[in-house]
Amino acid sequence: MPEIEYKGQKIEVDEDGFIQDPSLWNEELAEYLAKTEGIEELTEDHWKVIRFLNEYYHEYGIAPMIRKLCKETGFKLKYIYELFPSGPAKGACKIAGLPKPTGCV
Amino acid sequence: MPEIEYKGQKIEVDEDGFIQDPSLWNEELAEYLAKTEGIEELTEDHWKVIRFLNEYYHEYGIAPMIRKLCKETGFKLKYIYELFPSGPAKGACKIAGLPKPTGCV
Amino acid sequence: MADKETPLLDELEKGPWPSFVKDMKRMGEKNPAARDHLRLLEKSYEDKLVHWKHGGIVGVQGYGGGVIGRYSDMPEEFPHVREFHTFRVNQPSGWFYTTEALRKLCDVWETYGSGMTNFHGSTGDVILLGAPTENLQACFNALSENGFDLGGSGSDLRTPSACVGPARCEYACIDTLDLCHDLTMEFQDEIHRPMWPYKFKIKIAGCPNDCVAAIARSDFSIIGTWKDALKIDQDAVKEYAEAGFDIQGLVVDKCPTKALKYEGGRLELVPEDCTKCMHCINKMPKALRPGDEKGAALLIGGKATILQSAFLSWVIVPWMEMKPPYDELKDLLRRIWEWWDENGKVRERVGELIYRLGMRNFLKAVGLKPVPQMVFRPRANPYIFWWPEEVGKNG
Amino acid sequence: MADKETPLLDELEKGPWPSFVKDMKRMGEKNPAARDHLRLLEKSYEDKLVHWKHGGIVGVQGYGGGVIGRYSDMPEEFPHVREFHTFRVNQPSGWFYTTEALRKLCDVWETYGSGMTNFHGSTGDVILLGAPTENLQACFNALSENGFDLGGSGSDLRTPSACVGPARCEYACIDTLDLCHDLTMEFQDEIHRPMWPYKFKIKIAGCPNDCVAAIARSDFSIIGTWKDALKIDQDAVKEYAEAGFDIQGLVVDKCPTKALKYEGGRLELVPEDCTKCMHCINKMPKALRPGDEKGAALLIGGKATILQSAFLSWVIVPWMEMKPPYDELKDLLRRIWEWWDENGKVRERVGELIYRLGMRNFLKAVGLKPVPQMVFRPRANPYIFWWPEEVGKNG
Amino acid sequence: MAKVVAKTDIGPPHYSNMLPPIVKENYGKWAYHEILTPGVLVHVSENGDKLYTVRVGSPRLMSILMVREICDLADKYCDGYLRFTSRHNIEFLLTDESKIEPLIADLEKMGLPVGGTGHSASNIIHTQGWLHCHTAATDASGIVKAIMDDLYEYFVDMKLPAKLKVAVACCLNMCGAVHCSDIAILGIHRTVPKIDHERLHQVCEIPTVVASCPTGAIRPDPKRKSVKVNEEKCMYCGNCYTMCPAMQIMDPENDGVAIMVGGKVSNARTAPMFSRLAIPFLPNNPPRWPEVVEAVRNIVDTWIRDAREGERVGEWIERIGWERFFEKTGIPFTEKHIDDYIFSVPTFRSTTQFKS
Amino acid sequence: MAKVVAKTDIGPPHYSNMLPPIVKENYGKWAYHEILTPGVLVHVSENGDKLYTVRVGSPRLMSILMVREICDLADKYCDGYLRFTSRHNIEFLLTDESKIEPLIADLEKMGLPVGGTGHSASNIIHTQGWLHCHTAATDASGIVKAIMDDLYEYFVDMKLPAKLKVAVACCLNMCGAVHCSDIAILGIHRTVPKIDHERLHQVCEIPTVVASCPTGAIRPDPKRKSVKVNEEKCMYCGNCYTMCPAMQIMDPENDGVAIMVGGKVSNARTAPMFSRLAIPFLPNNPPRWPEVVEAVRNIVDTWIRDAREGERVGEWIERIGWERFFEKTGIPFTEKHIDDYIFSVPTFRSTTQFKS
Ligand code: SRM
Ligand code: SRM
Ligand code: SRM
Ligand code: SRM
Ligand code: SF4
Ligand code: SF4
Ligand code: SF4
Ligand code: SF4
Ligand code: SF4
Ligand code: SF4
Ligand code: SF4
Ligand code: SF4
Repeated sequence: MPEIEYKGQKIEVDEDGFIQDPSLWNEELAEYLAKTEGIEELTEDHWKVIRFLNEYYHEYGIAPMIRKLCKETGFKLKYIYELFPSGPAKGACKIAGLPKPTGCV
Repeated sequence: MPEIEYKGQKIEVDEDGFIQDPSLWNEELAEYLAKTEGIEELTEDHWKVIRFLNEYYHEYGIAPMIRKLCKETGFKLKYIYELFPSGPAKGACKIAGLPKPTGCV
Repeated sequence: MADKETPLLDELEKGPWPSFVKDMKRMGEKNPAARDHLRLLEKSYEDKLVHWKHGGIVGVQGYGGGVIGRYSDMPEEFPHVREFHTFRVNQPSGWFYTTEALRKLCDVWETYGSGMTNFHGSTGDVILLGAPTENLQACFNALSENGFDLGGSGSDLRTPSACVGPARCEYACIDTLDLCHDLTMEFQDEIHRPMWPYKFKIKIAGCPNDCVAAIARSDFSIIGTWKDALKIDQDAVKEYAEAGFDIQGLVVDKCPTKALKYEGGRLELVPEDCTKCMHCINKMPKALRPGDEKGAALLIGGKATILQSAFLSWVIVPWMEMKPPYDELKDLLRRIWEWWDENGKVRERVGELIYRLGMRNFLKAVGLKPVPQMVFRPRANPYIFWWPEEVGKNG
Repeated sequence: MADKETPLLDELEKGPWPSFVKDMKRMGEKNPAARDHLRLLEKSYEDKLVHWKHGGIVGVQGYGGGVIGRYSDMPEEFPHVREFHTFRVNQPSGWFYTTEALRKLCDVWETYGSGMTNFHGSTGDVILLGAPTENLQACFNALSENGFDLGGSGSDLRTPSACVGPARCEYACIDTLDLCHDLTMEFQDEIHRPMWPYKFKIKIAGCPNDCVAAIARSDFSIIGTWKDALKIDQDAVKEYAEAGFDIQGLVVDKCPTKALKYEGGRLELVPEDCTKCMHCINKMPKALRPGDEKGAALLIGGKATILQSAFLSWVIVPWMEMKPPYDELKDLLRRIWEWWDENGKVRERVGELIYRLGMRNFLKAVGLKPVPQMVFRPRANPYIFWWPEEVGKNG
Repeated sequence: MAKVVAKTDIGPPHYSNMLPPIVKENYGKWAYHEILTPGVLVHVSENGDKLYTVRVGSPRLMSILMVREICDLADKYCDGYLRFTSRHNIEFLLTDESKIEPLIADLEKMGLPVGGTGHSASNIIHTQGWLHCHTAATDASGIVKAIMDDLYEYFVDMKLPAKLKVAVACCLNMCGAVHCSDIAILGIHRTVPKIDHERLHQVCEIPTVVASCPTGAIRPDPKRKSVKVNEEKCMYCGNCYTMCPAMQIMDPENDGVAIMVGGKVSNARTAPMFSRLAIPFLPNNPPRWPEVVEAVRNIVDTWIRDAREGERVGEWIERIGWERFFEKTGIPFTEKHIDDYIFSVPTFRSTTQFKS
Repeated sequence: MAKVVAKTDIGPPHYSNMLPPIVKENYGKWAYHEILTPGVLVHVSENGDKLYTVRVGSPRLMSILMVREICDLADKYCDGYLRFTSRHNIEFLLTDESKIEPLIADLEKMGLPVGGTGHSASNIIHTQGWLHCHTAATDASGIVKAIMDDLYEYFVDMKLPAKLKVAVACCLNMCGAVHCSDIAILGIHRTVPKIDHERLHQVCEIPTVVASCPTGAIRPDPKRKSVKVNEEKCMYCGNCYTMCPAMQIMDPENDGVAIMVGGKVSNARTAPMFSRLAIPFLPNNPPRWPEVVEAVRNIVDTWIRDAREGERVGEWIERIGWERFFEKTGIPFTEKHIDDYIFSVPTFRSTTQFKS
């Protein structure tokens, strides 16, 4: 299992860079993960997405559907791709510390 | 709505003699109701059936299925008809203070 | 009876079909219950609403079924139908009667009931319509004295019924009347003392024409059929042809499996293609007959629409010999009931239980061998279950 | 490549059908990933077990799909397939290519990937099999520079595909290639940025022969058909007859609706009985042709077995004209997606949603008029829903 | 309550005591039959004996007065034997061909029609309705009388393309053969049950009520010790009412009748088939339900015009296609015709084969 | 990660740039076609132009080396144009009839078969299998090779009763046309998933896993922060594994192959039909799956012997009846053939019409 070094702490991630233990997630780690997705700085709009994802996940145990994400953040999907070029699943969910999305590819 | 007079108290029953408020049921009332079904005296075996029905109803909110009744009391259905000539539904359930059985006739 | 009492129903005295209103009026003149019955019906016609209360549970000693309780919701206005329970009286096999027997029934019902009847209810019983609670036991006693017994109601075995069969039909492959009577007698307890999750109906048809609608209306359908080739009398075929009957168009072309050929005045069968649908026999009864190896197909699950849709019965035994004492059949029935009673939910018909738990569990429990005749076609999905003993240890 | 490396797979070099093993070996000599790929497959043949890890989520900037992530579970032993992701490259309509275009694809894949491909995947894309994560973006850039784009994957619109249609088929009732390209271009966003409950597939067949298996494999099937009578050239019919072709047996008798008659050397159609099945046209392409009033039937719901059984698509629009810019069609698609996206659960295909919520809700929401062509037959149950506005106040 | 308890479990009279001698003698030995005239059959046995049957239409709902009159006729012409059919007709069983005419003449006097054989409309299989049942959404006997008055000519003659089996059931319980009849008339509700919350917990088992709902529309409402209904999921089947009097489903304004067509039971030619929805709703219009009578007549007339010799209603429709059925009868097709229950998907047309 | 971001959403190349001139000129104007020899079609346009197509079997899984070789041939014979079919065959498009023979000779040298038209067995529609997928219960390419080696004669000739469409899918996801093919080979699991309880809550969404199970066999196990499986309800579909890597479904000892038959897609004659279970299980026996090859061959042989001209496998079976199919092929019928999923009831034989 690969690891990332972050603030001296070793954190297990999978090959795709998703952290393996969601409980280790925090906002600073998010900033670190963002860099792995090519995002230099997390703006307020980024945070809006990340927080919504993280909170939704902790409330319902699942990632929200994209329609929900767009509705709740008020962002068009295109804009979310601008914020997270690798998209909501690979990009935003990873940064928000959610388990890796599965299912239909 | 018909009524029966029992120990000076008026208790609502329907046309078939089922009491309308199950919470009014008690063992003495059961003895009274038994008479309306042509049972002069309630033996221990009668009580076994009546108590099982009443307890089952209070636990699950429904009358047990006949198979269950036979299994739990250890009585054959024929014997239950000997105890309650009008049968488990019309006879025993009424005496045990259950709501009138509905459904398929 | 006052003329203006039932103005709406009076309209139904008109027209060529026999009028139940006329008849009820006649009865009403002799019996106040019959009169109130008609008046109450008039009230329903006015209100477009039924005027019977929900439910009713009445009966006779020793039985859990056979009487349907019914109370009017307007007892003050219609006092004679305040209590108006019906008897389901078990008909003789095939609905044959002597007038003597029928007159006895009438006499009993004149004494204890409204005088109104149904010949017959759709399960097959004689329905005696409307008696007060206090008359029930006496009426039953009188029926019993006159040789009649009650049929089923509630969660029990319902009165079996059968087509006219060998009594008057050349197509009968089994003795429907004897089988019906035999099962009825064997299962008196099951008919009279409800003990199952729900009702269970048996209907017996002598051949695939199914003149009792067994396949549609019974949980367990016994339908006569045959195994070998149907029989053709070529001389009689010629007679049909000479009489101008269109054998090719009305018979051969309509055979569902194209098992027939009509050539050179001869009607030829490819026996292994025939699915015994009866069509050709029906059309040419003088020339064609079922084969010699007669028996019955057994089907399960037929019922009306509540809850999981209507089911037509489906084949579980493609062929069983049907000879007294019918032990193989009775054993099978008992195994089915045992499984259903053990596993069924309240008000779950046996067909619905099979749907829920799967045929594999049913067949295994009752010990039937799976055969392709059980299905129109095999499963289209790959969702196959395996018994633990069929597969090696996981990993 | 060492001879003993893949003894099991070597068996697949034998036999007349072209051997992928031979081909992979050749490629393996040039590309270590292709070699490890074959070795890993050999390992699976030994173990009877897949040696890819679950899942994988990789991609290129700006897209949510088009690349399938894949990692070997034995990265040490097979280092060159440690990361082995596939591209789904959107094929040109009808799978037509110039060799120039194909060679470009090969060149890109030589540079960035394993050199192994599928022409094509079963949705229709070119599949480029196996590239490491670090090459993905560069590979995509190169594809894009060479005029290729990615197809769909994930919960999005999957790459539409179409039969050869008017490009080489006399039966085509619609311009499958143009329609396929037009829809693909119109819905680039829907293809590249998953946003729905699950995948959605569109397939386009030029006529009811359905040479892309649209009805079985697409949520939305567009199948060309016609409205008026098919066309018969009686002279050509004669030619078939003269050539000894059995018109009665192979054509007329097999018409599912018996809409044809062959008498006196003429083939006659009862137009209102024809259900446009194509059979007669298929058998006599020189004599019969679809009618003039051409368009398409639209069907919804087709899919494989997960979860609620496989569905074949069913008719929702019996006939729509198919002319650019296809606005009516596009509007309908958008309304369907809107309803599905709003109501669907995670991983619920549109057909399953319609099953769950009922056609009435679907038709109302997307504004389609119910017509009998939508069903084989009407409901057999009486469980009819009524909209509140259709009934008076309760009581 | 009567004190003398009767003998129980004696079962029905043995059929053999009910059979006329000719039947006993030829039991299982019938060779063939013919229909002599509408309603009159002859069965010929292997040894040449002939049994004549006169089939007579009956309202099924009969007083003992009428039953006795029928017995009088059976005594006069049939040595005291008779039977009823599985469709509730009366059958007089004669051995003497010459008695057929006089019997028919007597029946005519009584107003009883002879017919129902071969390609005719037999008696309507029906149920209790307002006459005796508690869940009826319509009446049965009245509709039956109105329809049979209208179809009378087809009972007493054999001029239909095939047999015509009509059924009536007065509620969704379908106590009859409504689900498999050529034409079926079915009482339906169209509004959500009204819950009597006060009474419910006293007279009903809440788990049973919840379980009774086929669509899962009923949920417990513990606060009220009652249940609540999700109105969008309710399709008014009335099954909760069957289980619980406090779930009142009757609604005079909105109850009425649906018409289904194309069912059959016999295995001849096609496998048995369900009846399918033709008309989702017609109003309850007692005493003669003119809309229902007219609708049935329209279907019958269209069938007569269009069917081929020997085609039952369902076979005719399957041949021409349901799209043509709706066209030819002029009955509008609506979303209500499209199944949305458990087995819906296989009824959706998953082919481009259809008639435009 | 590469820094230059590509142009997105350009879509596929426009097809018109890929069409040979003769196709462009006769686009939508084709009049009829003929099959000249197996694998060789001619399409004639309204103005008399002729387009020859040579159809070539392909393993689908191809290296760029092979693709380039094919391009070489297309350059040599077809002015640099070619296409692939919906069943993954290669089609060379020629205008010059005289080039057909030399092309075929070159193809022969390369070991590529010409055929797949008309009444032949075309290429097998298949999927990834062990080659690239993570849920595979069997391989695809290997089985395909083994079967096509065996059915080779039917690809290069047109001696079958009708078209034969075979499909392979390596797991229940059925990425192919397994559910509607004349003969379909399907990878199946047969044991309950093994749960990695440690990992599950870290890498999977529990509600999603629970919801993924079609039979409701999965329940949350809050104590372990995991799930549990009701083994009796599990039918090994693997859908939970798709949603969650901690639900390991692969089982080398028990995974294998099922065979389904009788599906079709076209609307010709019959409506499209699903394939249906013929053989519930055959073992995974790489590299050549002899049991599977033999089973397919047996079905094909029986069909050839018994079918009438023009009858697809499913049409043949529907004519003779499934009872005869099992008899004639000698395949045992078991309880596993009887559906027990959502739409089971309509598949049960509700008629006495069957062959004994
Ligand atoms: C009397 C009779 C109708 C008639 O006029 O002929 C009848 C009358 C009733 N039926 Fe029935 N059923 C009658 C034959 C049928 C049949 C036909 C048959 O048996 O051939 C069916 C369809 C076949 C079947 O069993 O599915 C039938 C299917 C039902 C059902 C729905 C069962 C289902 O699973 O779909 C119910 C509802 C229930 O059981 O609660 C029902 C319930 C009832 C009840 C008891 C009403 C109720 O909700 O509790 C009716 C009592 C009416 C009354 O007050 O007299 N009745 N019922 C028939 C019995 C007469 C007899 O014994 O001969
Ligand atoms: C590559 C391809 C198979 C092939 O070798 O041709 C494929 C491969 C996969 N399919 Fe598929 N499907 C492919 C066409 C299909 C088709 C056929 C079609 O599109 O015409 C189907 C049946 C039609 C349908 O959509 O229902 C199909 C039905 C599925 C399903 C089941 C969906 C269902 O609702 O029943 C899954 C499961 C899922 O979505 O999680 C699935 C999932 C998958 C996954 C992503 C595996 C998974 O569990 O996540 C496979 C990735 C394999 C890999 O590692 O490369 N694939 N999949 C096909 C796509 C190539 C392309 O883009 O051209
Ligand atoms: C008397 C009766 C049996 C009984 O035990 O009571 C009976 C008697 C005969 N039936 Fe029947 N059937 C009787 C109800 C039925 C039913 C059940 C029903 O209607 O509810 C059916 C199934 C109905 C359905 O399919 O929906 C039925 C389907 C048949 C058929 C098949 C018709 C078809 O082609 O679909 C035949 C064969 C024929 O008539 O050609 C048949 C043939 C016969 C024959 C000719 C048998 C014979 O050789 O004696 C009898 C005289 C028929 C006639 O009326 O022309 N009988 N027959 C029933 C008379 C009912 C009535 O009063 O109308
Ligand atoms: C090239 C291709 C279309 C494409 O865009 O790639 C194609 C081309 C033709 N098809 Fe097809 N069909 C093609 C896949 C299909 C499919 C899809 C599939 O196989 O997955 C089907 C539906 C299969 C099914 O029903 O399961 C299909 C069902 C037909 C039929 C109907 C056959 C039937 O009777 O059931 C015809 C008519 C006929 O052949 O008589 C047909 C007829 C034709 C004709 C004759 C049309 C024409 O006039 O050009 C073409 C040559 C047929 C031949 O091979 O003899 N084509 N055809 C596909 C070749 C696939 C291959 O390489 O084998
Ligand atoms: S079911 Fe057969 S045996 Fe019975 S009466 Fe009808 S035709 Fe005769
Ligand atoms: S009984 Fe039916 S299937 Fe058999 S030959 Fe006669 S018509 Fe055909
Ligand atoms: S679907 Fe029709 S139009 Fe398209 S290639 Fe096939 S036969 Fe031609
Ligand atoms: S297209 Fe099909 S339905 Fe129409 S006439 Fe031809 S064969 Fe018959
Ligand atoms: S159909 Fe309904 S209303 Fe009529 S008798 Fe049966 S249960 Fe009662
Ligand atoms: S009427 Fe039927 S659907 Fe409506 S709540 Fe009652 S049981 Fe449920
Ligand atoms: S069928 Fe299954 S194993 Fe094969 S490619 Fe599709 S998802 Fe993967
Ligand atoms: S394999 Fe399928 S049936 Fe079994 S638990 Fe997983 S999802 Fe459920």
